[in-house]
Amino acid sequence: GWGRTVAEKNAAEAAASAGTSTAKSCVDTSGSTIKIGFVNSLSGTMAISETTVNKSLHMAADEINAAGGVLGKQLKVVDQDGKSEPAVFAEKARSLIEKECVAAVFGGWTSSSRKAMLPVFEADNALLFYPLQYEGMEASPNIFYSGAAPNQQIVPALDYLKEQGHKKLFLVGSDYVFPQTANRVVNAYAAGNGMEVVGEEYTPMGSTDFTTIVNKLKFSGADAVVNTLNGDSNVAFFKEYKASGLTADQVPVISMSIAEEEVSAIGLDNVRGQLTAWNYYQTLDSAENAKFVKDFKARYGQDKPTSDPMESAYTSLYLWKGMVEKAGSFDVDKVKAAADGVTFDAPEGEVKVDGENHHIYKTSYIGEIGDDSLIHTVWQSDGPIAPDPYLKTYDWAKSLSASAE
Amino acid sequence: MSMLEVKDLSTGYGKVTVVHDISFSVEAGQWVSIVGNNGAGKTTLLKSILGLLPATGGSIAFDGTDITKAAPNKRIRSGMAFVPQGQQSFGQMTVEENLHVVADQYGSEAQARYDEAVEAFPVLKEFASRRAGLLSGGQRQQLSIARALITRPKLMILDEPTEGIQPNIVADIQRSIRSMSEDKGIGVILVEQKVQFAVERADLYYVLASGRFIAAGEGGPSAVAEAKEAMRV
Amino acid sequence: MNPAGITELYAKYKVWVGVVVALALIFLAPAMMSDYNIGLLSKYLCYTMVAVGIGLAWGQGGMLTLGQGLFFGLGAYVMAIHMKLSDIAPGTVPDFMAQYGIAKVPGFWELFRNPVMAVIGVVAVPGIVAAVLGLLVFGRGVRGAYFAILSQALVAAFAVLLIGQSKTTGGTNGLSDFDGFFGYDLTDPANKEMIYYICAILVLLMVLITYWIRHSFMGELIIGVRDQENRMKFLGYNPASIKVFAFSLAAMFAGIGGAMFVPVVGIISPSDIGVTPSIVMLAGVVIGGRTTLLGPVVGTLLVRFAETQLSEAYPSAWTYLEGLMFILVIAFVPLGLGQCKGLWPWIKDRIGLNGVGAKSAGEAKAVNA
Amino acid sequence: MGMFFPQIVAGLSNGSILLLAALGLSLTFGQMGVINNAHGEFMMAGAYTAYVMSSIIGSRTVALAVALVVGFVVAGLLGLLLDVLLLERMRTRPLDTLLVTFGVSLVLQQLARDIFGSTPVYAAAPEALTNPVTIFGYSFSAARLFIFILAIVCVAALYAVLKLTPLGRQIRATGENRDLAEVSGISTKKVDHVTFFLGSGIAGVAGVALSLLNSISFNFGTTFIVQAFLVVVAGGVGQLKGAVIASFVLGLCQSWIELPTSASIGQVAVFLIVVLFLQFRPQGLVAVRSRNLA
Amino acid sequence: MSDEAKNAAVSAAKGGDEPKVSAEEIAQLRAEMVQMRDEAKKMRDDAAAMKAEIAEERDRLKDQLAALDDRGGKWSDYLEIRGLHVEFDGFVAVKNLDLTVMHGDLRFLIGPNGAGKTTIIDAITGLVPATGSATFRGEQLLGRKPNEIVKLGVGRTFQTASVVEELSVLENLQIAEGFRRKTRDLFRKPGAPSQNVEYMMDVCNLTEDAHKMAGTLPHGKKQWLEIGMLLVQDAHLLLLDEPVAGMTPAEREATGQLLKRCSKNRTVIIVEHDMDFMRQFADSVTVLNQGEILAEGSVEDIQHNDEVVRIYLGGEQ
Ligand SMILES: Nc1ncnc2c1ncn2[C@@H]1O[C@H](COP(=O)(O)OP(=O)(O)OP(=O)(O)O)[C@@H](O)[C@H]1O
Ligand SMILES: Nc1ncnc2c1ncn2[C@@H]1O[C@H](COP(=O)(O)OP(=O)(O)OP(=O)(O)O)[C@@H](O)[C@H]1O
Ligand SMILES: [Mg+2]
Ligand SMILES: [Mg+2]
Repeated sequence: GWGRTVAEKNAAEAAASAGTSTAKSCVDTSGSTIKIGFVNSLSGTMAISETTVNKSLHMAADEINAAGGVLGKQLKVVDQDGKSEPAVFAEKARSLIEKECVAAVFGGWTSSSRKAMLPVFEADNALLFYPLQYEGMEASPNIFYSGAAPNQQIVPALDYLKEQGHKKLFLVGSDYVFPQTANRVVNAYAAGNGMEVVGEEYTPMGSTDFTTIVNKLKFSGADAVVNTLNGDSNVAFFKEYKASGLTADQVPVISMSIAEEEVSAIGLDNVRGQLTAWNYYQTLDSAENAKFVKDFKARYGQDKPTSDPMESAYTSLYLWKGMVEKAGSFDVDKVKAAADGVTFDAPEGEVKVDGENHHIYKTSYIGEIGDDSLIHTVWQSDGPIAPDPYLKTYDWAKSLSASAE
Repeated sequence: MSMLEVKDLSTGYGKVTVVHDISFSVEAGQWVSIVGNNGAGKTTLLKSILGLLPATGGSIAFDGTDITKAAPNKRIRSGMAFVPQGQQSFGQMTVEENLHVVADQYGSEAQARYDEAVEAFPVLKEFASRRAGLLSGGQRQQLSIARALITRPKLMILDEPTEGIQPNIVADIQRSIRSMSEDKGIGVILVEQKVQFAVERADLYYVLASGRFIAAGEGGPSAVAEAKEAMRV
Repeated sequence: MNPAGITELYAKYKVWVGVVVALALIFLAPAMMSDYNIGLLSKYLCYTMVAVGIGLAWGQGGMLTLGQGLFFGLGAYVMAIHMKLSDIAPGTVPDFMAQYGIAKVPGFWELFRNPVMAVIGVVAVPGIVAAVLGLLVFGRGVRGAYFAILSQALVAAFAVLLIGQSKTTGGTNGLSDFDGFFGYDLTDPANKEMIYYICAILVLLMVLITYWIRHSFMGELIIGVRDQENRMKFLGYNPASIKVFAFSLAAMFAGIGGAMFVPVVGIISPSDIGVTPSIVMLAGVVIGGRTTLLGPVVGTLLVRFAETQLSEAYPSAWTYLEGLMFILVIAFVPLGLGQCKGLWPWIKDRIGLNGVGAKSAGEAKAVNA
Repeated sequence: MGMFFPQIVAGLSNGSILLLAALGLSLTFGQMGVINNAHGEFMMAGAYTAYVMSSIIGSRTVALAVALVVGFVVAGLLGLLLDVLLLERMRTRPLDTLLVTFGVSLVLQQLARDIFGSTPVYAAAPEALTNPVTIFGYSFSAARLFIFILAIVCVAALYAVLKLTPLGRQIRATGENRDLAEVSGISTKKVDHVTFFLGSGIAGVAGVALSLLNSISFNFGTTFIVQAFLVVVAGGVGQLKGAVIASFVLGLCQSWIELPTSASIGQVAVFLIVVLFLQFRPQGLVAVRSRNLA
Repeated sequence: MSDEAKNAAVSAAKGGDEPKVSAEEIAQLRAEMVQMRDEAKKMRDDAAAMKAEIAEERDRLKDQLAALDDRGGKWSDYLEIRGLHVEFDGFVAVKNLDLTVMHGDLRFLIGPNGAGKTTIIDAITGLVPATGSATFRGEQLLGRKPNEIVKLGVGRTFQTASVVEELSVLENLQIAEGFRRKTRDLFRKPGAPSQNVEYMMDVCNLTEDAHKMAGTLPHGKKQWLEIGMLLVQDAHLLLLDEPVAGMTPAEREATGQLLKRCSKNRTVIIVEHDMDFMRQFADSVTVLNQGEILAEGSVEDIQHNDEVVRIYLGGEQ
């Protein structure tokens, strides 16, 4: 049969009072349990990273259940494998919402997986908690972003480089949206802050050949590198970097996607002394973090480090709990309405939800990779930074935010 | 006991049986010719004797041992040699390598055997370093026979060796087969369509039709007509 | 009527009987399924379209193409571009372009703004690309393993290119978040059903086209070229053009499959069309039997269904299973389900599963081709 | 331009990596017609061997040396197993081996994930290989130099085996005409096994060597396999000489095209160069003429 | 007519002198004569009618006969090779060869192994590059693609039979016939065999194998199928590389007859090593040695050419 057209839908939506959704939810709130869904890549290239997120989500769920659940209901987790493919993420998200009828979904890692799921959540008016730092320029009413917006990671990193007197930046990243958008921010920042971008190179994901790029880097005269490579590419890059005679003292590399787990994979020898920009490190000194690290290791093994994405995912589950309890209901619209101002004492410090753009206030930390393979804070922002996904509050970023609106 | 004893041999491709219950034997120094029309199953029979096609029934004994299940290369080692139909050679290897690949297997004798082979076929000396694939059909056939002779076989099996060969060489081939069996005591199984060539100087001949022997007899000039007659039926 | 009469009648109209049965299945299916499952089934059908083409190119024509993802992707991107453009107001650009600071929609996007152009593009772009590639490659006698490897390399290159040109292609993110399909709201279940019908009918049409080709003179030529490519030259044919024909048709089928994939799944990204997805597109053909007409269809539906079922329950087991499937089927039952002759020789003969390429003695050889 | 010399070196280095990855393939594809999609996973096996050796042997240099040998044997045995269990029965349909070995590669990847986990690991390289070496005032990666030399050594060794030894002749004879080889007294079964063992073993060596540049994970091999196939095709099947020239030419092309453009354009260009090249030499760089129709 | 008889006739005509001959008798005779004349006339008419019938019958059969025996071949359909030169990496396989084969000729090309016979055919049909010229019906063949050469009416077979093994005999023939089909017709069903194909199957003894897979045919039949394919594709220059290799004497005989018949309206070149076969069927013979023509002429000439005997025929003679 022929269904309604887009025009009809728009008309219908305009007619119905704004805010109330047309999609009907099938969430079952009658029993003593409530279903939530985790969608992470348990296979495929991203499985490496995403399984850790899945683990910390499970840890949070178990903790919450042990403490009495949410609104008195025990959480029942449904796991789905996103297989590192955006289309599969979309399919699995739909399956969680429509078939499993979960109250909220947690997960996703790559921007593409989020982009793929976004229309599903908007169409079904469901909730996604996305744990990763990302490129910004987005604020869906159905997604809560518990990772850093650019102004909570990239901008502090650049502030730090500027403070240290670096003027010539070389940008290297994987060929996908986060590095490219991040580097647009870097370019705009550099232009507005008297720095110069002397090279900008992208490699296909999974690329392992960095000779040419490192040659370019060496001949560019750069005094710092902003690295947005992801996954395996980092290993090849840092090995090449080191083998070509560059060192962290002369040309430091500040990385946006190297967390504690990656350090051992890249080989400590290759990254010792290099910088990273995140909102959480295992070495953070707080009671909440001590407990988080201890519990995680107890659960999954002493050799398993904790990292920013895991912590952010862990935090997101607690934030949802806070919102639901504030709303007194699992209803999506009520939860959204209650979101603003919900706080949680997370391992990374106190975080707070911004009801406007669904991002959270986070503290930024610049770290240095130490001999113990862990990352140690060398600089931190003055308290939590307000999320600004569109970089509207920065003068130098006017061109960026204008085009994204 | 004969050198080669084939008993009730059957074989075929897939479900199709092409050769039915064939029995015959070959003595040392004996020249046995098998003639038959196109598609009678001559090649198939030989392939089975050599193990390139598994026998579906019957048995083959060579030199007193049962070889019905042995791998082809084992049979070659034990003294059989084969000149396949269609002038086959290792086309991308030089003539020299083609011969050496066989000669190699005889360790210290390798060079001697190689020399002996090229001596017998001067063309091969001339083209020693040319790739075999570029030789003409006839040249390749000579190479093929030379390759078989290197093994100094007890039993030489030839599948239509004169196919596509110039007449004067054909006569040479007939002579050299005769001398193989007479002078060197090599048993010979020759498969042919050219009845004259095959039967004229053979010791025994068999006529194969539709996978069965339909006639047999002693070879010799007088047998040619007999054989021809048998094939007509 | 006596049984012989019935069989005779049946033999005469078997194609129509098949069509009627297929139509009945197509229209009955939705009644027994949830919206979610209809969506899944539609997705399987998209892959089935690719499989039908592979059956033609590989099963009939002996061209083992490991690069159908390329054509799948071309069709999908053309459709996605059109859908993206019809979602946004004229003069504006899609959100991801805005993020890269692009103010004007690039030229090759504009080409497909018009719905008619989009529909033509979905078929023509993969078809033309395949024809050009085919003329280059087949024209020079590249075949067999060489061709397989080249096609694999091409799809790898295509994926890299898509990612590299993220400003206009959406990069790894691909294109997603569509509102409508030619004006119809994608969130409405009735429209999802409509898209399912379109997919199903398309598959049916493709099967019929393939049937027709297999039974035409062209079908014989395709087999001739597979078996005796050079000999065909000395019979006065240009083998390259025959191959190009089969290959382009397969590419068009793949392109259409890709195009339908977009409204069904709601996203197209390079990870749907890379090297591995392209080989996996062969899985159903392998299982179902490459030389048969319906094998690729049945096989693909089976494999994809199994994938959904098993990968949810046992994610890592599925990878093993998929691997083993390739190993065991190809090594031991190279003709897949088409080899279940002992089981239903009778049915096969009657229904006409046996195509030109699958004629008795031909079967074993087809595998070697 | 100051980058001229470093780029030449980079190209040669890329070429040697391609060569190392393609060498074994060129042998198994060229001589046996087997299109081994699991070749990359044999490289992965080599790489994991390097990892295991580096974690159980104290001296990194010794660990690398041992890994080269053990990696060869491990990958070789995997290949042998594959050949004995599956490929042996598929001699008459080489094209199908492509799909079977794809299945094998899926299984091996998943196995690696289940055994070593999905987190990439890292084989500690000898100190000398992680530091730069200086040539003509430019510093280069010592590991790459090592790989370059290793590739040359492997080619030379393989060439010597194929051309000069009886085994090599047997391998080539079997590759060309199995039945004829068999009736020439060669045990083609054994020769095939040896050939596949050798080819796969070289993949193992390549894996060990390339672990010096990369981290090791289950998808270690997938990075190289497509390009390695291209090298074999461009070089001409079964032609060592062709593979050598093709890999260096492609390596140089890639690094030079990448210089003014980007890495992804460089990769795409390599693919297109091969397609265009086959227009001129459809049988690859070093084509073998034969008079047969086929 | 003798004198006596003449006299008798005269006296009979006069009537008077010999009373024995009555008037009735004369009348009777006259009537007989009339009758005889009528009969003769009737016979003449019958004969004419039969003639017409025969002509009609011939017209009716003409279509079929035409298929084989009269395809409008002309004297001008001859092959002319001038200065043909083929070199492989410096090895000269064919040396500046001149060769003319006329319409209606059945030419045998013989010569030692490696003389370059197959190479000549390869060169003419576009399989190996060559210099010089080779024209058939005035069209240059060198430098064209094989499939274009076929369209000029040139067909060849190979030393090893190469038919499409997975198609039936009939389908193989239809493919051979069909290369002139319009694109549109390619998508029709192959349909029933055309008269042409049926006739050729009959000629080549393949009728009962029509639906067998070509791959399952015995060697000899495959060769026949190859020849049949040339005939249905309406080739006027037939280049046959050892067509009877591997055939029995009976099959050779049949093949020879067939080729002899074909050659009446075609130009046929056969490469063969079977001398009996050559003696039996050759119209003319060219002997090739090391890429050059050693001798050319009738079978007789060749057999008595010492050089040819020495190099090629050898002890056979
Ligand atoms: N690979 C095969 N598969 C199926 N049938 C085959 C095969 N090879 C041969 N045949 C069939 O087996 C029969 C015998 O073939 P074979 O080659 O043994 O004949 P032959 O006597 O050697 O004939 P020729 O003189 O032509 O070489 C033939 O009918 C042929 O069609
Ligand atoms: N492609 C090639 N490369 C090099 N040499 C070749 C090539 N083709 C043929 N030759 C050589 O050219 C010569 C002529 O070969 P050709 O096949 O024409 O001989 P022929 O007369 O057909 O012999 P036969 O009667 O044995 O078939 C031979 O010496 C052969 O080795
Ligand atoms: Mg035979
Ligand atoms: Mg010849």
